[in-house]
Amino acid sequence: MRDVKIVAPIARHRGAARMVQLFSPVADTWLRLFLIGGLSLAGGGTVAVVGFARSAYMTDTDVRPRQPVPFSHRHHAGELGIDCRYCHSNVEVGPSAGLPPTETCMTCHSEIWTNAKMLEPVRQSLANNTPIQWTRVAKLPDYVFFRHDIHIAKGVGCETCHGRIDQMALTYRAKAFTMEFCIDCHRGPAPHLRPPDYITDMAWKPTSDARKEGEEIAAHEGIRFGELTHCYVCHR
Amino acid sequence: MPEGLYGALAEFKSPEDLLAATRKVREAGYRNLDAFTPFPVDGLDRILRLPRPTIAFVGLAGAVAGAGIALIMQFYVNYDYPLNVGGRPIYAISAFAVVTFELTILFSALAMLVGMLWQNGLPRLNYPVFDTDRFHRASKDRFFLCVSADDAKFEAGETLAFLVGIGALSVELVPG
Amino acid sequence: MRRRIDHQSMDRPRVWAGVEELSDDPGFQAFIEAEYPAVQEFSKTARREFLKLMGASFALAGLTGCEKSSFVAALPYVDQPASETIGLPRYYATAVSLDGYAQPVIATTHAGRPTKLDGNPGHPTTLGRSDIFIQSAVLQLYDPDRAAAPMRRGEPVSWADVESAIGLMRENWLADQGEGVRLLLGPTTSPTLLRQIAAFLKQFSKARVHLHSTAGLDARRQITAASYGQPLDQHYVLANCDVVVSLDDDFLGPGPDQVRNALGWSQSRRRYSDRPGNRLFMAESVPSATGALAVHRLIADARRMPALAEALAESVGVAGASRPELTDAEGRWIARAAAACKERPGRSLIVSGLSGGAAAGLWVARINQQIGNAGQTLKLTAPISGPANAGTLAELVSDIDSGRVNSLVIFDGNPAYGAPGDLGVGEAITRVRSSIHLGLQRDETGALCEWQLPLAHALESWSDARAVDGTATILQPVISPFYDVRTAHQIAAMLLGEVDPAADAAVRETWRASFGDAFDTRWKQALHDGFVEGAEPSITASPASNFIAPPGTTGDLDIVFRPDPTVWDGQFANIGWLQELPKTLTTVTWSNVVAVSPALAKRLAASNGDHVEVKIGERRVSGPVWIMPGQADNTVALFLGYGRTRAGRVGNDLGYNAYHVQATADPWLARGSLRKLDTSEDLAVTQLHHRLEGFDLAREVSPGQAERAPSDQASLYAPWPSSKNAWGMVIDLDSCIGCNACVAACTAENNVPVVGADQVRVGREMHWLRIARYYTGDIAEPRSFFEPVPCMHCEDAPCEMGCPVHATTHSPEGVNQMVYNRCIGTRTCSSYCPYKVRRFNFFDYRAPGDSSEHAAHNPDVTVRSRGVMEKCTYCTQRIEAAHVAADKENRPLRDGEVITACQQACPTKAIVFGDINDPNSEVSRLKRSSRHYVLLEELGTRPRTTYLARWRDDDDAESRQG
Amino acid sequence: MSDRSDILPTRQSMGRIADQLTDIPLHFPVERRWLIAMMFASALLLLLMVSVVELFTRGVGIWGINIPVNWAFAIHNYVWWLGIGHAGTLISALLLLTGSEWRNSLNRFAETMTLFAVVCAGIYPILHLGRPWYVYWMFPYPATMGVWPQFRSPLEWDIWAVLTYLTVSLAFWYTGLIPDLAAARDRATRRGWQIFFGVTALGWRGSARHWLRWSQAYRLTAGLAVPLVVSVHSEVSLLFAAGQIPGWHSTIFPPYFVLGAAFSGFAVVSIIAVALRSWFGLENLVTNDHLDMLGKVLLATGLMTGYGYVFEVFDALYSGETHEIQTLVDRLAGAYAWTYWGAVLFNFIPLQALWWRVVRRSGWMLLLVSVSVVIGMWLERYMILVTSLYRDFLVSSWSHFTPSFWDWSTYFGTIGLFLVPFLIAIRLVPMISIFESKELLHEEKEEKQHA
Repeated sequence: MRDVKIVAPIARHRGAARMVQLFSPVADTWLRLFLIGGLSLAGGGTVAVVGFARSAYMTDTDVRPRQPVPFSHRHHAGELGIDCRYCHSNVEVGPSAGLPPTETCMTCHSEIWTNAKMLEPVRQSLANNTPIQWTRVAKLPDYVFFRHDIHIAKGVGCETCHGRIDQMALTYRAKAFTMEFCIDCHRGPAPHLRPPDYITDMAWKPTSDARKEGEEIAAHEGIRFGELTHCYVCHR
Repeated sequence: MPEGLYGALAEFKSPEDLLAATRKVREAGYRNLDAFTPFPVDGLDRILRLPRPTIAFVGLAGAVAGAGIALIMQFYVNYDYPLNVGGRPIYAISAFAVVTFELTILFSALAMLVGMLWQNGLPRLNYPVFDTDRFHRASKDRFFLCVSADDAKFEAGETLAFLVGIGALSVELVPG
Repeated sequence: MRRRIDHQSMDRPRVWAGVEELSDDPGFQAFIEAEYPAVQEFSKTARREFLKLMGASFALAGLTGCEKSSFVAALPYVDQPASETIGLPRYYATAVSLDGYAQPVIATTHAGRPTKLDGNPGHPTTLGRSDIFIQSAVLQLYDPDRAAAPMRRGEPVSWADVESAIGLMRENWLADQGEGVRLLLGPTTSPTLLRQIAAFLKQFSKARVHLHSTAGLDARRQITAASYGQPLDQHYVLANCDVVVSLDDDFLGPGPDQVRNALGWSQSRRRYSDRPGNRLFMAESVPSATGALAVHRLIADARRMPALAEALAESVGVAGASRPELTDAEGRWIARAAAACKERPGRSLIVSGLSGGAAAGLWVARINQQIGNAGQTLKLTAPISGPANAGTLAELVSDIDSGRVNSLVIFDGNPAYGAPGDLGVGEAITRVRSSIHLGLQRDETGALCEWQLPLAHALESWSDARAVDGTATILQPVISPFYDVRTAHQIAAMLLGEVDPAADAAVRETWRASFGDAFDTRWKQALHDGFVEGAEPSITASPASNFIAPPGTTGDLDIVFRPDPTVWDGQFANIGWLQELPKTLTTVTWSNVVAVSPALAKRLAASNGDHVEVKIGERRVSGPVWIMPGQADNTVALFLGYGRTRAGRVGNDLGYNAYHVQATADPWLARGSLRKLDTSEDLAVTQLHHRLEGFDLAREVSPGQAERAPSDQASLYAPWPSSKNAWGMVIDLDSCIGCNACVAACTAENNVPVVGADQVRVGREMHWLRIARYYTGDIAEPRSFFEPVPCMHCEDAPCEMGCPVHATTHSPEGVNQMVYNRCIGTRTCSSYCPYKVRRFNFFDYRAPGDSSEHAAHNPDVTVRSRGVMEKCTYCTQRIEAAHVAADKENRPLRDGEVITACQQACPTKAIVFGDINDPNSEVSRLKRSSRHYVLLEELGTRPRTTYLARWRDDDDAESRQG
Repeated sequence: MSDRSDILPTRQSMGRIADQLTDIPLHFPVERRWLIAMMFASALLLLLMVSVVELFTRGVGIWGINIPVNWAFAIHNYVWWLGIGHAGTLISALLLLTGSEWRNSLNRFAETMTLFAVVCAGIYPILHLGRPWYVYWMFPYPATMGVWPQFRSPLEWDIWAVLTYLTVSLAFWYTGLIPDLAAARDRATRRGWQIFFGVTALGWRGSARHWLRWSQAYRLTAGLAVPLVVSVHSEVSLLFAAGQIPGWHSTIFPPYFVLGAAFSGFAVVSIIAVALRSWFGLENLVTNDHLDMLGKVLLATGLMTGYGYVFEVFDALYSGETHEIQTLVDRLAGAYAWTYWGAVLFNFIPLQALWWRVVRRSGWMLLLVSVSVVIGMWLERYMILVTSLYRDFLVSSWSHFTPSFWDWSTYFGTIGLFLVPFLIAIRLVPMISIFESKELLHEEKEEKQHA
């Protein structure tokens, strides 16, 4: 009475009946791979972007820009032991450390290496009264108002931000000047402080307990703890 | 278990037929059963003795995770860089309530969706039952009962005959 | 990383920092011009805008390479000046000038370029205070439309050409002792220039000098000449006054005397802590800032002033005065004023303005004599500005007309624009055979002259000038001229026959004579101090005894002329800061108006912005009408200074030229008629609504009023710990004269951009500090209030709570901080701000990249880009600089060590800023005052900026009831 | 319930419903009309793109905003779109939980509408920014700045709320869609459709086990979605209520906003219901009874919104606060009184026609009332924003607001942004839930049999 269809699995009528097995088993493997791949890519991408922002490429650390004169801090500050402040004479009195005027170079180089080819731009500068076009290495964005003088006065050494300048043949940015870098010290300056006599000392190491020693210096210098992390300290 | 066979598929006209048939199949001693219907059929789970789903717990876990992550996130960012915002407290719990609530729901809902798919073994594009001629109506207006080839009592010819006997519109074997 | 090193070679491609930069690239511009030839036809700004857009679309299309680098060039000095500290400002004392008077300043320079001018604190007349013209002079220095090189008939020439041409002229002049040679000068106080002119007249005995003043200086001198029988300068000693009666004299309004008068006024006003120190009676036809402060303000048409003066004279018993017919209101006012004056003999002062003319001036002189004010509150000196015995402009024109002039030298004046229209000066100038014009700009007059010689700006010049009290200042250049310009003294020296005179030679010569042997030390001292001790000695003079009849009254309306409150006589038309300053009382910017009374507006059926035609005699001019609450019914005020055609890109073709209808015979008060035209315009106004609507935003207290219980400003939140200093500000509404000096100072200090009339029109002006101007009462007889509104720096700031990215937060010192570089521009803060003090960069409002005006920027303040919010920071750059200075010395900050720009400029010291944690600070003292109140205190925002209510006279309360 | 069994005509078979609904995407029936609509929508979308390029190139100054009215069209249309986007989830979730079967014919396109309305709303907070390229600063990520988002800000809440709402709505929509995608997959004959529906259906096979878990997940998500809907628009209202501006600073705002949102959303659902059923001949599924129910809901939410209006006035008067009263007066009689009275007129006057059954059951009449409500709610949001801001506390900051060309073009452009994906969606997915209709049909038939 009833019309029952019995369909044998082997004898299927491919043309007549509607098959809904649209995908091969491999398709599932691909789909899963795709899902896993997509998720890993998204996750990995996020991590990569966060990491990239801190990379040497983005922070411009470890790049030695070409300079008109291949000035070597290693030679002048390291081997000859000239104090930082001899050339960067503004560092204790003004916001900017100051690049040495050509005159400063010539105080020595009118006596020694007077004919060195390397120093031709310096002599040209003096002769033509045109500045030497250095490429700035330590640069902060326009909206950051950094002052060298107060940092020097409160016991932050040159080396803290600029690294071992005395070992750099060509100058490069040793520390990533990110806001994190600045704010880290502004939150807890103590471990980064040194006695005034060692401000320009590149090789200075805290004697025993950096934090304790720093706290003593901070107390002596009257550092305004807790007031150095609000925005207008650096941004105006 | 026979090689290359997934089970036997029987087609029924209505949910009621399916329910009645399922009952009979179980009475006949078949245990490894599944039904395929165009919409959820009330009572089928009881007859098939399906375990209670645990999606609710997945959702709860998601909710707890969402609330936790939201609170930890909001507390942490204010702990990490405490700034005076309009004289408001650093840990302004009432202000944190909104994001906490939103994330609770977000995590819970997503957990349930993912949990449901995961427990259902989806996505799974290729599946044996698709390899049958009549199954396309399972999403339209027919109600299918499948006896798995894994079932201890399964024997292709016998089972098919049994299914025909309890009123299936059609029966066929599903290749594995 | 290695590939980066190659990029540093000198010939590497330029690095783009932003899309905008692309538009500045010459290569890109050339490409665009080839592709779109029409671009070359665009105006400069339109072209820039187009290039910017093209740049952006190419950047979006990915056509341009994108490369990042933070490595920029660094240029050290070749030979660093010994005293230069890189990055720190240096200060120089010098002066700028207004109408020939010195306005002593301290110029702040950064890396050799002046960025800010402030009053010279040591100077006896200003005590370090300033006005809008001082504040804005620095922008005039950098005006890109200044004349850059000498020209002859529009063709550039060299100074050598000029000198040889002058040499030829001199030969001709020597032949006939300068017959036909005329010098035309604006008023000048410069001893050197006066000496040089005297020398010139000595050399060419038949040459003549003519004086041309635009802002009424000559008219004032005519009035004193008529009243005292000799031309004199009047000096008000307001500090000694208990009662002041003014007949249409806006002595606290803009002008060379504003700072001195404002200082004196506020000094006497603040004499007591429990009541106002003086009372002002003002009768005026056109509302003025001074009138807004009056206890008793009488509204009277300009033509009534002589009668009122005589009535007052009669009331105080001046012989010969008879009582003219007065209205009831006039009678009451006279009675009160007379009683008050008689009560305070020698401690009162009666003054009158230009619209009363000599008739009122004479009565006023007699009243002051009668009640003993002369010599006490009114000092007289010989005229401080010269040249003496000069002819008038009218005489010059008639001489030209009769062919008696063949050579004309115009010293820094613009008579072709700024002279009564009926004189026809411009046309006359073209008929002179050789004419020389000296000026900062190639203005309307310069364009008509054969020779146009560019002058150095005061800040680039060696010169000298005397302040309103006669104290001289030696002007020193604070920057070397960046155009090919000369000072007036150098050109005068050329006229005297010198070749290539040095910039400072003439000035040194003048002062060598007066300093004598101690020249070097005294010269140095004078430059350091910014002035040379010694005011003009006062003299006594008796009022004339004759009778001056008031001018007749024909015509239906009194038309008075006033210099514009911000661009003055038109000389500042090209200064964007001044154009955008809201004019006191109207808050109109970028235009002048025809001010009419509400009643007259009703008669004309005109509303604000409708054009009206003013007809005086046969001359007509049309401009937008402004309904001025409290203006006399039949008086119309026209404002000079607009309608310029050769002011420059900023100042051209704005407003109407009121000089056109000014009459030579009576330039300050005329009779005329008004006719409404069918056209109208949308005025760029910063405040649309002026009626106070019953709110207590600007408060008044009576001396007897019970002291208000100081509010504890309760908060639901636990207080945040304060650091050692907690900054706060108090603004004394009783002292505010609405002069805008604070706004101008803030603009200059904080790099506040100029947005232009169109942006002001849609409500996007950027001033961090606005002077709200309100009136209460009837629109015909309102009481006016000024209320400066900077950021309140609320402790429980609603704005900070709204920011999703921590771009605005609170400092431990209580400053509401706005960090531009963190701002993403949600504008939530502004929406939540109950005081609406935040300003948003809806567009990129920065000056074009090539604009010289960038040089005026304060390098210690970020120049804000498009899409960020900004607002008053309490001059945080000054706070932080002070902190650094104190911290380096390891000492706490002293009270008064941090001064905000607005506070520094305020001529009445109405703004006081300081540490509210220090109970002895000035600001703490004022916060304990019984007049202290908090704006919108009920909102619980706990502002750090608070106010002192204005005094309401008891007398005043009576009159209200009566 | 007598009309419950009437809600779907029972003289139709399940198979026919499945074919009818899957045929819409698979064999699109009204090609020409669709093309015309698509061209219109694309033109609007193009307008949006032009407006956005102009906006990003020049800045938000191209709009009419100023100080004090620095929030206007962007926030206004954001709230309007988001409000519209509330109906879908409400219908689906709330009515699912309350077992109102008439939802089954409406929920799919209502949810679809929700998604695209939320997308339209969602772009506004970005367009609105002065510096939209920094929008990512609103998310907590470990920045080299060391600075984090500010979680006390209603705007920050807003980002989370809208993203949550969008995600949960999408999840809910998709969960409900899976069985129907499977149905479409099984009907599809072209390979392209097969792959599209095959992948998107994730291999759904209607297993009883799957249905069991699915049902629980679906109902629980619905349970979450209801408070979510309420929270999201409450939170949007806090954007205003958290400020102290008179006319904003009010506790009535959250319920007022939620009800208004539902009101406008139901209006749009009604518009789409009427339009779709006439386009695709779905009278058998979207019956006059459905329209009747929609009409009733519209009337009810409308009256509740009206209560909000009354209470707002009462609140201002009762507060006795001068600024609040000033703002009230400005609303009723100020420069923008037309927005207030326009909102009252468009929202509540035509609405009263819905008291009549014949109006509710007439497609065209319901459509007209709904269009009026959508306009009315648009005016209401304009009113709430502009009349509060243009005159706030200090008289000296009072100003005006006039929308610019770009304000309008951006707004009309977002209608394109809504229509284009919606028109594509009706070609891609079944616009009425197939399995739920079948389920309902089956239950109705059962009931009839038993009765």
